[in-house]
Amino acid sequence: FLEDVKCQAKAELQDSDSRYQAQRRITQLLQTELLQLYSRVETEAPAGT
Amino acid sequence: FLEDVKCQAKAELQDSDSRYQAQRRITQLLQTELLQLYSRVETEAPAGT
Amino acid sequence: MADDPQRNFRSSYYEKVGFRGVEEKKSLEILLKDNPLDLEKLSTFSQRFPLPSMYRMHVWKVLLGMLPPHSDSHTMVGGYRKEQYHDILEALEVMRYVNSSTPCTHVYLRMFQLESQVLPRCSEISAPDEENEDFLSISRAMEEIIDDPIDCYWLIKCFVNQFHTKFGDSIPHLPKSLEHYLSQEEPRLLKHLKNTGALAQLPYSLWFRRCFAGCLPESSLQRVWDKVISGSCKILVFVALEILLSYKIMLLGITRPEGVVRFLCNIPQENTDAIVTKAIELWHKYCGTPMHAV
Repeated sequence: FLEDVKCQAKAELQDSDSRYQAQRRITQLLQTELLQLYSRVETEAPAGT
Repeated sequence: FLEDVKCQAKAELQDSDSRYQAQRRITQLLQTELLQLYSRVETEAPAGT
Repeated sequence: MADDPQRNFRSSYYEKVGFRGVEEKKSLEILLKDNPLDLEKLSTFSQRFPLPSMYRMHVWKVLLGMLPPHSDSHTMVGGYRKEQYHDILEALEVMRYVNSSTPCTHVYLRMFQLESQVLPRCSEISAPDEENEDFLSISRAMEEIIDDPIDCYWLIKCFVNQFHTKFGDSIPHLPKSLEHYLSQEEPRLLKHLKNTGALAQLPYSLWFRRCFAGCLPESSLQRVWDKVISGSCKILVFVALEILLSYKIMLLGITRPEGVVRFLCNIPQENTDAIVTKAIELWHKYCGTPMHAV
């Protein structure tokens, strides 16, 4: 029974970890996107003003 | 002893989830920032071209 | 000289501490070997005895919940804390809230705001308000105490959160409590502070919201924070009381409230260890010593 509890705990921890990893990948995509957009805005800005 | 194992697992899960929660907040902020930047780019674009 | 009762009292006190210090350190070491750590016993120890500086940070981390009670989870959870710190910092850099020249304390403030979901838009950031200033003061003090930025951020965050959760409701009552104990210890000074209008203007936020960060030097401050972290906000009242008592003569000579405030916000930094020691004695005298077996 103890082994059972330990297994379950381990599985839950793994789930939590993969949720975290997934969210982290999203963040990294968004960060790349944002950096590109910033540089685009800044290159265009002089022309716009 | 079983209670002890459960307590430990619960604490570890919470601490792991806290990383995930932080990632979620980051994602939300990045999304807001991106949306605003896109709408800015789109308003400015006609003037730039 | 030998007849000076105060002096005799003091030297016997120090002898006692010197002897007991070794015993106390041993009993703390035994507590720290427990797995899981017994938070209640650790709190009681830290309320009753001074924390040896070599164990202070570890005890703070555990009592503040930065590390869980199970010692065998510490490495893993330490890793989580580190990841979380870097994730938040990286995002703030990308969004241009902070850069390499931003002071650490401001970085910690933005990180804390991000986690608490109160980060203002980058374009709408204004001068720090009172609450932000409290946070920054506590951060500056913590930064003096701890070198590692990851530990420092986590301890600030956990300290501030725990302080608000545990003592948020008690803080507004502390000035009244101070008045009460001052009336017991030195009614003449209380009367003077009342008559000059200084009582209402004492630096309560420096004392009770910043927990003396920016008022006491770190060596004295951490002994006060030991008591706060292990569960007492009442100690803050007794430190304030002891500051008033220590500078009684000086304060009785100041008639303008602004003068009183100016002096109390910049107290001399030489004497503060003795002030904290006496404050802890007074606190034990009025509030008792926690009696759980350690």
